[in-house]
Amino acid sequence: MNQGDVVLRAVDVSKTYGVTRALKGVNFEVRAGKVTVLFGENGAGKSTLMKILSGVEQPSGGHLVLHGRPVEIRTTNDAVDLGIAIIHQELNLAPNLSVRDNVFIGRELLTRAGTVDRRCEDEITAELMARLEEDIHPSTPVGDLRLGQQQLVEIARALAADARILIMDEPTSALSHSEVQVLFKVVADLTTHGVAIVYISHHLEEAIEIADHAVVFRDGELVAQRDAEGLDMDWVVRSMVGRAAEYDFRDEQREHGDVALSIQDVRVVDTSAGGRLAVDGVSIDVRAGEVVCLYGLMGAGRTELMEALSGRDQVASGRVLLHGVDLKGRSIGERIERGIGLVPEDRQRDGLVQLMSVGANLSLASLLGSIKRLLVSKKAETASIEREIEDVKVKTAGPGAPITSLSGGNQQKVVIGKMLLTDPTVLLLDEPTRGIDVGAKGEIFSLLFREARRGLAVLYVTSEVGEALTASHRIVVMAKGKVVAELDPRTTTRQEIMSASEGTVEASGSTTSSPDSSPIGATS
Amino acid sequence: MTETSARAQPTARTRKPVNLNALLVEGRALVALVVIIAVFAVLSDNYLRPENLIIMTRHVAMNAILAIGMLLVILNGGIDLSVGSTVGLTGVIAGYLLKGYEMPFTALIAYPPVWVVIIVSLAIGSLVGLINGLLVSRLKIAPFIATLGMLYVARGIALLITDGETFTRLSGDPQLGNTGFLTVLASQPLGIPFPIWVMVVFALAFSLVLTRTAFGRWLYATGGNSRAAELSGVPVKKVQTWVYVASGFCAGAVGLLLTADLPAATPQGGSLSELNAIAAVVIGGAALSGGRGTVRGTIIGAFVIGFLVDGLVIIGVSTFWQQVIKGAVIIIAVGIDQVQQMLTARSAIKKAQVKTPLKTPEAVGAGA
Amino acid sequence: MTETSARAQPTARTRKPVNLNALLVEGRALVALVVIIAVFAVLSDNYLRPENLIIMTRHVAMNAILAIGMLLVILNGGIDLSVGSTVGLTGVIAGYLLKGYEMPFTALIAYPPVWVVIIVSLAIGSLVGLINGLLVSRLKIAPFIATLGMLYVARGIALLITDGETFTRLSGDPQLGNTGFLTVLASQPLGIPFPIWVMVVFALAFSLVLTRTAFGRWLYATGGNSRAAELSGVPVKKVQTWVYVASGFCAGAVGLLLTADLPAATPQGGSLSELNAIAAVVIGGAALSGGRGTVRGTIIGAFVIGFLVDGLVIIGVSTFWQQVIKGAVIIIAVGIDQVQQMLTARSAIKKAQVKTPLKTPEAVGAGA
Amino acid sequence: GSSSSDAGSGSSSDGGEGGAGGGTISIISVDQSNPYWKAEVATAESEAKKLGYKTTAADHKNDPSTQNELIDTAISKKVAAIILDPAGADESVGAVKKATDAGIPVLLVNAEISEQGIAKSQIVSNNAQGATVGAQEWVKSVGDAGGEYVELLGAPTDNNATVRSDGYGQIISQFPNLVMVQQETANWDRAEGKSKMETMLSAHPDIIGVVAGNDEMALGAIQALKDAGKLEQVKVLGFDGNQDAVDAVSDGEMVATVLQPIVEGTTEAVKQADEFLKTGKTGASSEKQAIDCVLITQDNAASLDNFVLSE
Ligand SMILES: Nc1ncnc2c1ncn2[C@@H]1O[C@H](COP(=O)(O)OP(=O)(O)OP(=O)(O)O)[C@@H](O)[C@H]1O
Ligand SMILES: Nc1ncnc2c1ncn2[C@@H]1O[C@H](COP(=O)(O)OP(=O)(O)OP(=O)(O)O)[C@@H](O)[C@H]1O
Ligand SMILES: [Mg+2]
Ligand SMILES: [Mg+2]
Repeated sequence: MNQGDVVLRAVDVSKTYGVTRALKGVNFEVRAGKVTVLFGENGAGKSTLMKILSGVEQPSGGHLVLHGRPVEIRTTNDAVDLGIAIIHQELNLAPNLSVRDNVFIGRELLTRAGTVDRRCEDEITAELMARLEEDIHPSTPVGDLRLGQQQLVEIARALAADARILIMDEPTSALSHSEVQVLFKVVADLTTHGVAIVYISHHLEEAIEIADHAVVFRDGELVAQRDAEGLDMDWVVRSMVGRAAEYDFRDEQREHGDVALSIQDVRVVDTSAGGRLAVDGVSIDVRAGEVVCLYGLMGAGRTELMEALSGRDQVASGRVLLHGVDLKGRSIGERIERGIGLVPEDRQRDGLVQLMSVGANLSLASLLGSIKRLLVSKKAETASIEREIEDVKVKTAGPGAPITSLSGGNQQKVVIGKMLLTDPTVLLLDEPTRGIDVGAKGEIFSLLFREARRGLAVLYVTSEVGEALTASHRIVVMAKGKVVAELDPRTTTRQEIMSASEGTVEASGSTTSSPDSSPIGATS
Repeated sequence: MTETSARAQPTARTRKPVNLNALLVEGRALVALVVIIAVFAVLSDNYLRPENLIIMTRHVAMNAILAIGMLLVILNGGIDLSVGSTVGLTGVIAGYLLKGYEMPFTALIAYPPVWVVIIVSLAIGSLVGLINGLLVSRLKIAPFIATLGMLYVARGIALLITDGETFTRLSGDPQLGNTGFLTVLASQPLGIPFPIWVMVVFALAFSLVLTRTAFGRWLYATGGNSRAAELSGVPVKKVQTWVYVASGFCAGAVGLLLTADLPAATPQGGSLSELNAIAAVVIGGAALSGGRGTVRGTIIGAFVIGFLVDGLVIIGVSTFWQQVIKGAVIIIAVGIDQVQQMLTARSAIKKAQVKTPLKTPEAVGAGA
Repeated sequence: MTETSARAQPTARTRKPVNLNALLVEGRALVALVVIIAVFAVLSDNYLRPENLIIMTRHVAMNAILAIGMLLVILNGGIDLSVGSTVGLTGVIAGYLLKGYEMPFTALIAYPPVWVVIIVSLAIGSLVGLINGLLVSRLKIAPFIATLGMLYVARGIALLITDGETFTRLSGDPQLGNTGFLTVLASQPLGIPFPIWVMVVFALAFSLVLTRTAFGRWLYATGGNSRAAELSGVPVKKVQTWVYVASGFCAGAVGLLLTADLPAATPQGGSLSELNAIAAVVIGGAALSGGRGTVRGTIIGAFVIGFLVDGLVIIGVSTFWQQVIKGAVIIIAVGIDQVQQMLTARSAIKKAQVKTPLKTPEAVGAGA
Repeated sequence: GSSSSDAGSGSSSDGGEGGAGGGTISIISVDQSNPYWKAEVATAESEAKKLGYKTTAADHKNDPSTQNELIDTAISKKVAAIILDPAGADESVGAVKKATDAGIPVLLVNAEISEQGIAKSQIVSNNAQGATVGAQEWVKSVGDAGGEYVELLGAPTDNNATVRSDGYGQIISQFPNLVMVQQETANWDRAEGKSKMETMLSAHPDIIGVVAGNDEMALGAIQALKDAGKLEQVKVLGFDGNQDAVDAVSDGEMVATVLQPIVEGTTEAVKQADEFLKTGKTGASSEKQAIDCVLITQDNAASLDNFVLSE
């Protein structure tokens, strides 16, 4: 078919999860040989639509049209048969299997004998790796790979399906700038062969860079779209954020108390990945009332650092001082008692006890506070729970409601509330806004800054430059386990932050840089 | 206005399932129990006679006490295959102490008083549990394997202690001041056999622990999501260790009761009882993956098994059929559970899909 | 050019870790085996005599075959407690057919030829497995419970078929054309007992399945990350069902071999053998959580247990000590594994510590 | 003389295991955690030592395949002789044959196998006769009044359970006024015997007697009856002659038990083994030698000590 023909169309598609309406009647088109880019805040419904297009989820309403004919895509296999492949936002790899196995899983190449044709698969895998300019042996266990490399394997798997329609849901979230450029070469090559690409990324610049056609989602609706010419950051951000509460805390109260948390030349070993140094000599000071943002790409070692501070991982060398007291050898519980707690990166995996009610989750960390005569005093507990629900504005049927009945944003508020109930003096948050929607995001930041005004020291991880710029007093950029820059959000630029996060030399350590006219830098 | 809608509306949806689920899961065990009782009541006039109910309940009690300990382990996401052997070991220890043991390096024979015997036996049981707990929580050995190994070790030690003998003559001797073991443990306060009282006490005590203490909350949390619990400052390793200690303690208690019941301390005591205990816990609605389960349900589960097995004997079903039926009931009792849950899940999704024009909490949040 | 570099050059770097991990895990089982052999070789001159090695290997074979089937289930993250009973059931079925059975509604007695007997027995074994598989994959009943129930049911049926009797006279009768059961299954081709050949064949066949077929890859994938597998279009439920069928099939084979070995079909055959099979798999380096494990390791694990047990008998250790030692070895063999992993982690951290700080905190502080 | 020496060399050829009298005697019993078989093993061991043999003892727990493995290991150990308490009459034929073919004399004690001419001798306690005398005594004690009784059976797969049950049946069936209302398996086990008895009591409150396949089950039943306060009305019969049971008999709690002459039989078996190793003959008239069981009642209970009846 010709370039630009509409190959796949979603007609009035809607999707509901429980009460969450992820998609509200969306009409969406995919064009042959073109790159259609989806913009949208977390939770806007992008992935949900992609899951529907690739047969992972079934729409609650509306239908799909492929090459002009209505289709039902019930399973991922249906999708592959129809020539639709997807790179999922979250990695879907079996860590115990080799790269080759993961690339061909479910689509094995068989010999005449009916056994798996390893040699042939190896060759193809090697070619794909060469095409992605990654030098990974096909028989390397995926578990041994860096996050970025794992994501490349995910990409390779999609390429191996050589589909006519290729969906990429945040394929670059863990890739370095150079790796991204390689991917773009591949994409360009695919489009010239008439492959239709759907591309989703939170790295707006790169997305704009390859977009032929841009579509913006907000709260499950398609709110704007246009072609490449005249497509720029302003338009994207305006249509994305739209009426959602803009937040900017840059000029919040600047004079801070004395050092609350002092991280001194800390090293953390990732024992899972063969003794690799995940954090390599990091030193950061956080003062009372200060909100410090820790920016970096995935795999930069931020989570390891956070978990080491929280007491889960062991600090191999260096010191962590809380108000001047060394935390060495302190258990997580003792650290929480002393006033430092972590709001983990993965809410579902590390933050919530899904089988428990909202109340039980809230009080879990501060339970010992409401012990009367060996027993948990229901009265004291309920009181503090109700207070916290008010305080962090959790929208719930009540303390008894199952935690799973809450929206992502409210779940996140519960996790934060749980930590606030232990009245900490230092709060660590790893990706506190990941996967939560526009409204909740603003509320969470205003919550953090309110607590900061009350003297709380906040250190939080983010992968979104926008956040780093607008919601912090200071930006610390990490790359490859090292601190490569400390920047002032009032003077720095997106460009500077991002190039620093690549770990490239020129940016490292630089704090003084020419202030950029537009708060949102354009790509060079 | 939107606030209220956002607040009120979920109640209808969420509140019910909470209580419902709990009720349903245990409810199913209860249904099974009622069915069993009904069936046997019809088939035999003696089944419902008070004396028989008491006897059957006493048989249930032993398994129920083991099951309560097992419940804690299972809530934690583990399993304890060694309880049967621990029953045998502690029973033998008790017998050994009661019949008097030669003190090392002396010609003397010590006859510890009964309360010492009881405490020592319970301590040994807890010790076995402690070892299990440390193997699992510190050495990270899979519970199945750690306790499987202990199953052999404990049984072997029990056999070594008795050298295969069975200790009888446990009534003690007034001169030696070690009487009372039987008069206490095999007594019938208010006409109710002692084991039943123990079951009741354990049930109350442990459900208090599970529902009202921090430890209980921690246990459910670690079972539900141990990583989250850990990051909330819960001492997950300690919790994991202690559940096995509790299980060992319960096994110790059963060892004593069994010995007093026979009255004889045999090293083979309690063989395979771990399987019945596990079955009771799971029939009672607990999830082997951890985090879900109650003492009440577990007790009901124990009654289901006990009343079934005894009922089959009473109506004189052949031993062979007894096994087939027992296995089938275990599968069915748990199977219904699953099927029901699937159905409810289905219907929930359906419900969610029909109600469209509702404002989502997000939207509300955004509006604010 | 890039081709070659992409394919050849990495080999040096990436190949190593693959084999290393595998080797380490299995290696530990191998170490255990070597130690055991060494110890017993010293304690008894007979231990290493060829005849004895052959005999011990034949004992190992039975457990190894069960363990191979169990491995598949465990790779899937499940467990199969019913294999022991299935061994008994299939053995009894074979005996029942060989001695001839009355055809329903007729006065005739049928004497199926041996190959039919074998096929039917294996089919029954697979059927039991199929039921387990469906209970687990469709009804979502926890494998432990589903197969626990089946443990009772299958054993009960075996007892019902024989009415507790034991079938002997399995040699068949030329007139009836059902001879050969023993002459085949109890034969010794090339002086090697038949069970050993079966073990070898099964080992080769199943490692082929695991390493070379799509099914094998799917199995590891479902065990490693079930959701990922499902999204990749792997028929997760089918895989889950089939592993239990495979396990049942292996149990059927063992049932036949055991019956031929005695020669007698006893309904108690195979009792508790599931525990040995599971132990073998885990000692062989498999993870009960699924996704990790190899046939080679499993076989080694089976040898560890078999050579240990027989060795203890040969040097005349008392029955009671045998149990203690067996349990301890299971725990230790698996424990080493864990300890080792912890130590490596430690040493990695140590390494990081010796690295002298490149820049002092002050320097950075100044930089900020 | 000469034959003894080559018997000696035959076994001492297996590195150093050969002892003074020549080699090791392997004792394969059922389950030493049961006093009865414990006595069996103890007797065999002491007797063999007396005659200058080394011994090894093992249990097959009534599992034929375990028995098979134990025989195998005994063979590869080249023991001088095997004293075996077989696991089932049919199941054990193969195992015994295997050992005999390997040139190791096998002497059976306590239980028999279903084929002759393989084992050197089968010194079995006459279970049928024992059951008969036991049953007769029991019938006497329940009196002519008659009534209902129940039976506790041993492990269903153990043919001693069947033999004894049949023996009981033969006698009791001659008294139409004695009605067996229920049979339950209690797997030779005391605890199971007790709980099964308790449950059967609820089903049949007015029974006048219990016949049990062995003493352990009988003792369990007695305890159940005590708890129910029915020991007076119910007469219990045991089998084996455990010390506990014998005491129960002298206390009048058990009507009678039947002493299996296990000590006598085992001693004889070891003697014959020694004889065979020395002369190539057991010296016994026939392979099958049934030693009659002795009825133990209140009269002779006192004179019995751990399976040995002092005349
Ligand atoms: N399986 C699910 N169950 C319940 N709610 C869900 C589920 N998946 C997504 N949601 C909700 O649907 C909404 C849209 O989610 P979706 O993942 O499509 O957003 P997104 O645009 O991909 O966000 P992101 O940019 O973070 O990937 C969110 O509110 C999310 O919480
Ligand atoms: N070079 C590497 N080799 C092996 N594993 C790596 C490497 N880099 C990162 N990883 C793994 O990838 C995961 C992501 O790393 P980590 O979470 O520490 O980075 P991050 O900065 O927190 O990124 P994010 O928080 O966005 O995931 C970690 O589990 C880490 O072990
Ligand atoms: Mg998404
Ligand atoms: Mg992270």
